[in-house]
Amino acid sequence: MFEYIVRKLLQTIPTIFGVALIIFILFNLVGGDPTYQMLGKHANQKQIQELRHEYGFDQPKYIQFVQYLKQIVTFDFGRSYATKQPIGKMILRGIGPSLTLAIPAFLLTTFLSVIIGLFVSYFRGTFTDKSVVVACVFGMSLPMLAYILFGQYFLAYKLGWFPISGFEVTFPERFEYVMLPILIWVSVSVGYDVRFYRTAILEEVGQDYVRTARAKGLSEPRVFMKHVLKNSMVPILTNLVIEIPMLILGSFLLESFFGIPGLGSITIDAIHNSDFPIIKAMTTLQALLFIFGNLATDILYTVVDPRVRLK
Amino acid sequence: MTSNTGATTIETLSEQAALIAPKGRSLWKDAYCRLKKDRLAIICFFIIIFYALVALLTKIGVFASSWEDAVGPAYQPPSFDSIQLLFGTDIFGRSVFYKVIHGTRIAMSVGLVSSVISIPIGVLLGSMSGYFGRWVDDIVVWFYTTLSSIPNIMLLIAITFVLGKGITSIYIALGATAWVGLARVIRGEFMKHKERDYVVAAEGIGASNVSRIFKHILPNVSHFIIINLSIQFMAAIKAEVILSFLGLGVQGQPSWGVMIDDAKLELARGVWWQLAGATVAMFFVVLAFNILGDSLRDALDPKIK
Amino acid sequence: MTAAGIETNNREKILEVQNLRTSFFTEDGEVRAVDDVSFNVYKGRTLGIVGESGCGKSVTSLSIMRLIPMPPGRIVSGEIIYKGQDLLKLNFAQMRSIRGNEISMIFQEPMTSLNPVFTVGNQICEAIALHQKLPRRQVRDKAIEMLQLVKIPSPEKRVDDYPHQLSGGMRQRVMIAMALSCNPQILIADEPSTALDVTIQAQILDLLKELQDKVGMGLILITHDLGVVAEVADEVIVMYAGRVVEHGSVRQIYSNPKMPYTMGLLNSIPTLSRDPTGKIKKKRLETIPGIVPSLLNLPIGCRFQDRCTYVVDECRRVEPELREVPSNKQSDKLDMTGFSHLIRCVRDV
Amino acid sequence: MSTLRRFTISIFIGIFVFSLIGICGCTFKSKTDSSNTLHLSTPSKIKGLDPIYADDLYGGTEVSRTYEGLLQYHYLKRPYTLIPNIAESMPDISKDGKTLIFRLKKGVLFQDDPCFKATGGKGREMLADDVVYSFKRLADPKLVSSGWWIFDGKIVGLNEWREAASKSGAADYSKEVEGLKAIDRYTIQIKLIQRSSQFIYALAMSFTFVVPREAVEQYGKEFINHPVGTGPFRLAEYIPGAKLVWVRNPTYRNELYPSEGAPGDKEAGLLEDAGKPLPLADKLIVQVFEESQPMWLTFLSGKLDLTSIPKDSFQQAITPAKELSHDLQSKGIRLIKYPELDITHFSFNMTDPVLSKNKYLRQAMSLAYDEDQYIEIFYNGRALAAQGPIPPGIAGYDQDFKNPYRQFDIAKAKQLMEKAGYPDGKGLKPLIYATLSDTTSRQSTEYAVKMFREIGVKLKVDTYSWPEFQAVVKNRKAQVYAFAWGADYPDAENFLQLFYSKNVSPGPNDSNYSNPEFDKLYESALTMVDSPERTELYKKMARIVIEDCPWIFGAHRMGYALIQKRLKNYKPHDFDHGRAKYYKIDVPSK
Repeated sequence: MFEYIVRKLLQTIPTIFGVALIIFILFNLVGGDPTYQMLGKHANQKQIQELRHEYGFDQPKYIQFVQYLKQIVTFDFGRSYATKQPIGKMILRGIGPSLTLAIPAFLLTTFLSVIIGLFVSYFRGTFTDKSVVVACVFGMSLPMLAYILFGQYFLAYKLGWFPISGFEVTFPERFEYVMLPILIWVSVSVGYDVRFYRTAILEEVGQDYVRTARAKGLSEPRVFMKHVLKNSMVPILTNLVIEIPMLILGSFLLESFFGIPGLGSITIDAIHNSDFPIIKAMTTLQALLFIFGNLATDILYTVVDPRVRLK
Repeated sequence: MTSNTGATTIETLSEQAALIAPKGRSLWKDAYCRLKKDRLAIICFFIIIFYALVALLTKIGVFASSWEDAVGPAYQPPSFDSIQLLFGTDIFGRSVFYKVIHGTRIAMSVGLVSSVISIPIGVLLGSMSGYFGRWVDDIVVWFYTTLSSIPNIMLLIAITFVLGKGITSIYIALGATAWVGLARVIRGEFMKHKERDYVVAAEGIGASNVSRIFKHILPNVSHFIIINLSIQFMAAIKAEVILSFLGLGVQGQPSWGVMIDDAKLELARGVWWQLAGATVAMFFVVLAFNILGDSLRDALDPKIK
Repeated sequence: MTAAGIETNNREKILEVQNLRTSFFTEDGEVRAVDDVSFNVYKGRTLGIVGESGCGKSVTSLSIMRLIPMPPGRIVSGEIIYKGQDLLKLNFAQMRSIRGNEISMIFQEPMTSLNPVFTVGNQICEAIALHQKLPRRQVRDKAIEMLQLVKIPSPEKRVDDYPHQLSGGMRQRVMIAMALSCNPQILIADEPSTALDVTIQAQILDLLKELQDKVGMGLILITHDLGVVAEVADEVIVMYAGRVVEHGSVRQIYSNPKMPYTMGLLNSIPTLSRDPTGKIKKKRLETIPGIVPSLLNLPIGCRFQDRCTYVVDECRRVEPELREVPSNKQSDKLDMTGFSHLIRCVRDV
Repeated sequence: MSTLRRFTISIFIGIFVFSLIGICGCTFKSKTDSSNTLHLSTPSKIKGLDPIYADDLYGGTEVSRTYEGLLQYHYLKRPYTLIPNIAESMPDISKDGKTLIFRLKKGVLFQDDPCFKATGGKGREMLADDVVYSFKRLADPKLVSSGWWIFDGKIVGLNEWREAASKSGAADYSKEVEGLKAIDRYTIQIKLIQRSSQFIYALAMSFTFVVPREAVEQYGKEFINHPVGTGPFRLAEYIPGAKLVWVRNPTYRNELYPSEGAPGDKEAGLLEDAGKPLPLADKLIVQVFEESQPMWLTFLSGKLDLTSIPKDSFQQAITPAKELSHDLQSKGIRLIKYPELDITHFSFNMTDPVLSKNKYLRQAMSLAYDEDQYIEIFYNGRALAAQGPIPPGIAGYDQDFKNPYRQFDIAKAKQLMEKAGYPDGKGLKPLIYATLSDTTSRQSTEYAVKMFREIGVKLKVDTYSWPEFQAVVKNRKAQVYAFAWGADYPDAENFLQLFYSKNVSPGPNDSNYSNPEFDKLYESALTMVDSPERTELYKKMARIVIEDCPWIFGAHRMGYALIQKRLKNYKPHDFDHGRAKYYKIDVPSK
């Protein structure tokens, strides 16, 4: 197991290098020049020289790339152009609120979609199956922005069930503020997951071992919960990995509309202000998360399915 | 037990077999028959055709070409007294109904062109890496793993930074990032099919690599392309909304994303029709693609008979 | 038409299937997979059900276990009497207490019939724990004991193996162990050896026979292989297109088959017989012309008419009833098994 | 289906959890806060709380809650007049106007903070050295402050100090600067290179607020998030990007509410708390709203005491309420409108070959742009069409002057197009028009495109994010672009400097206008004190610019604020960001 992990980690290096290269090319060579924004209304030529020197914009590109690689390794992305705050600290501050929103939403979505997936696969072909699938498709077809606008206006303002916006750091109140965003996130993503898991489970239901389990006298729920579920864990895990990057970035709409100072809203500001260090940091963070997420899933596969050997 | 002479039995056998067994149907004809029975899929198919028609006609300029002219006072609520005012008016008094129709054209063109870009790339790279394997496979896999580990939104933003704002850069941005899913599927299928007997047999009779890929294997995996097309189309339409929210969307002409982005300022003051118009229009076509994609997958997937 | 089923033999009748009808309701219409099948199962005796694939033998077994997927399938009518109860009237909970406990079943494909992600022991213990209230420790011992019973080497180690670590034969033995773990009254074996190669096939069949003598359960053996039936079964039913076409003891069916379809089947078995000079006689294989009629549009009259060489006009008019073969020969009388010999053919015998 | 019982139960668990979230959401009762707490909002993320980086309106507002400068604006008097803040009195200015001497108030303490190790965490007294240190810090090249322009080339020896610092790589704060000296513990002497009547305004801007050296050195990089000032409030809680909570600074000096104001203030009840010690409110909760819908809904639900539409986004956001709707008035919500010292405008890039030489084209476009309709759509009629570069409310504004090129007249515009050589726009390549990508800018662009199309002028629209937009304008890559300018101090010079040829891009003169005659008048006005002659000069300069049309003058926006019933003493003010100390919560009427 251990050498497998080491080998896999070594394999991630070319991917990380590839990601860094693409991000660098896209953002550095091409992005806008932040000097004017940083100097405000009254810039003059001399100040611009000083600034370019200070931030190293005047260095040749490949040195900047090496610096960027160093940043990835040391995880110190320097300072944001707009707020002059050290980015590492900003990320640490942003992770808390982001995960307060993302983790419960992610767990609830997965829990619900697996349960509904099982329920629908049990009733496959019947009216409930068709109606649940169509309902899921309904849920998927609306853009997230529409959900947010309507949700905030009706649920938060008109009915007053939830706070309209804002965030609280202390523990109990914190969840009040993320309640509505979680509700919106879940109702948007449950649809997609249910359909995905339904196909995965239906794939398993037709297998012979299910018939054997029934022949043993097991009740339907037990057959589904124990036998079918464990077998469909592999496709379920694959889907979860794809959603990991969404954990942080996927909620940038929710964060900016509900005033949650998470990584998503930091990224949005960075995009609006062409604040490249933050965009680079966030994209790199996302990419690393995705790569290690993949690694974790490969290992989890062996736990879930003994046939999978760590070759 | 009388047994007639060997020779005759064979002929009668094949004749009878021909009579009784259902005519051999290709995957596509079989899928077509199955789809014909699925009423829901038919409805969705016609919805998509209707949207495509509207998009085409607006392109030619048959309707909604005058979306820019003011038809009434600003923010007039929907009323039935004229077709233009069906969905009310926006901040400049322009007809929201015309803007929705114009948005259809944008959405369908975004979906179509980005698919036209991404599908050939996906098929080409997928088939090459699946078929040839070894270093070709490693490069392609490295490329698309790298590309897919960068969050999609950031990639779209970066590319639109590079190409400047506007619809062409959306086409290219979506096209350049959407081929990954198809490439992965096609690669998997090619790896499976290249060892299949019919391919080895084709090699036996001297078929070259290229013909094996395109003449033999590709037709057997082409149903994945259709399934992916429906997903890709839908994803493109939704991506356009996010891009417009970030200000990187279509410039100078109305699209659903732009209308929804406008709505974020208007809903608070009770102007709901622009948001409702765009969302409803988008909802039906995305719904249609979803359902059609599903029934296509069920109809075309040989396993689920 | 009820089977005669005279209790002439000295065995106790444990299962009685009467006029079982199971059909599948597809868009194209009702497919009567099992059409008015009746038979009995006796303690310690083996009933062989033979027929080409698609003749309804597996559907019959699944109907007994009530494992027919609903929709589209449904048991239309008939009775399955077991210990005085009609299994078709039981509710789900009662039926579940019978499955695996009183009547259990093994399947054809050992490679896929075991759940790949659970250890073999876990799957056996599950059956035991479900039906018998035993403390955990004992459940595991019982499982190991069962593995020993089915002659799996070093069962203590094997119990923690995963299915993919065992060979086809081994897995079929595990299936048998699992099925017999709660010493059921009846074991239904649906083509248990078909997927295995010949040598393993023989071992599995001997094992079944041996266990039957030891445990005394009734065995229903479903196969398309006449050789297997001849070896293992006491009583045989030949099925064709959902109907029982011949029913009798092994000796009656093999030594003097009356139904043209059965005769056709018997003739198509490749036999390695040597001519007097010791050279292997090469005989041209005989085949039954044509194929099984589609259950959707069955011909009027006898279902075998298109392929039967003795076909007469009457065969095309009305489907013959299952009738008893008037046996005048002394040898039949002495048939120890006491089974009557029934056929569904108008041919005068 | 009894065997399904357990199975459906698990489904109900799922649905139950889902609705649990909904229900326990309603337990969230909108807690109305009855304590003496002010709920305010800010439309954009606060970049940090360090005075030298507070270059935007919102950063300045938050910084001025805890930091203070030598001078401040009188809260009520109009036109705006400077009064001492931590200075004891207005400065003594030498005859030649080049030397200013400030005496500090005694006993002004920094708020208590662990960084004051010498006094065991107790806030020490603020001295002249602190003022010198803070001004030098603004000049430190390493810190790259965007406020350096207010001292650049103005104080004797400071530029040289800055040069030395950037060459040696580190700023030496102990080195003496000729024009910036602490004569004794409470006196500061500033020597200017040349007389400037505008310099004094700089001492009321947030860039020059006084910071303690100990805090800067102890907190280093984190100083931006850990303010230590002498002001009325101290930072209690700071969730960057979401919320700031300020509480009363116990060691704040005894500052009183002004007892006299502008005419009409007494009747408006603005002098009720005259003489009361400041700050009147105990606590300030400032919530960040990036999108206007959540801000507006929070205000309507009563959990926000004051909302004003973001001024800094130069395209004023569309006002949520067309008119103050009836139910708002019934809740006692008041709408206050006030002219802002700013001007929106289109700029022509005067270095562009097509536009620079063709005055008629510029004048034609100016005539073709209907400002009144724009004001109606975008500001609900709440703005004043600008006739020239100088907004109303400061000396130099010409009350009854009508700019001949800003009276919407298509026919005249078409004639001018012919005179410009492009009848109906034929032969004129589409003009490159740069704009921002936010929603309001997109809508304003659509309006502009429609307007200029009438006279055949087509626009090629390129949208950019804010920094990119600035880069494009400063590098003179676009031909036409929309901009706005908010006054830094109440003096027409702040607007006229936008046409001074020495300020061309990348300086504030973004239209790169240069006219020697204008420059001569500008330089002579610079050294004059506020007097009728100078105002005459300002008007003359305005006339030159109006004739040359480097800009299409837009509008002087009317800021507007909606105030809940419980908030008292609110008076709009263009510069004094620290005005929260004057607000009062009328608790009983909650």
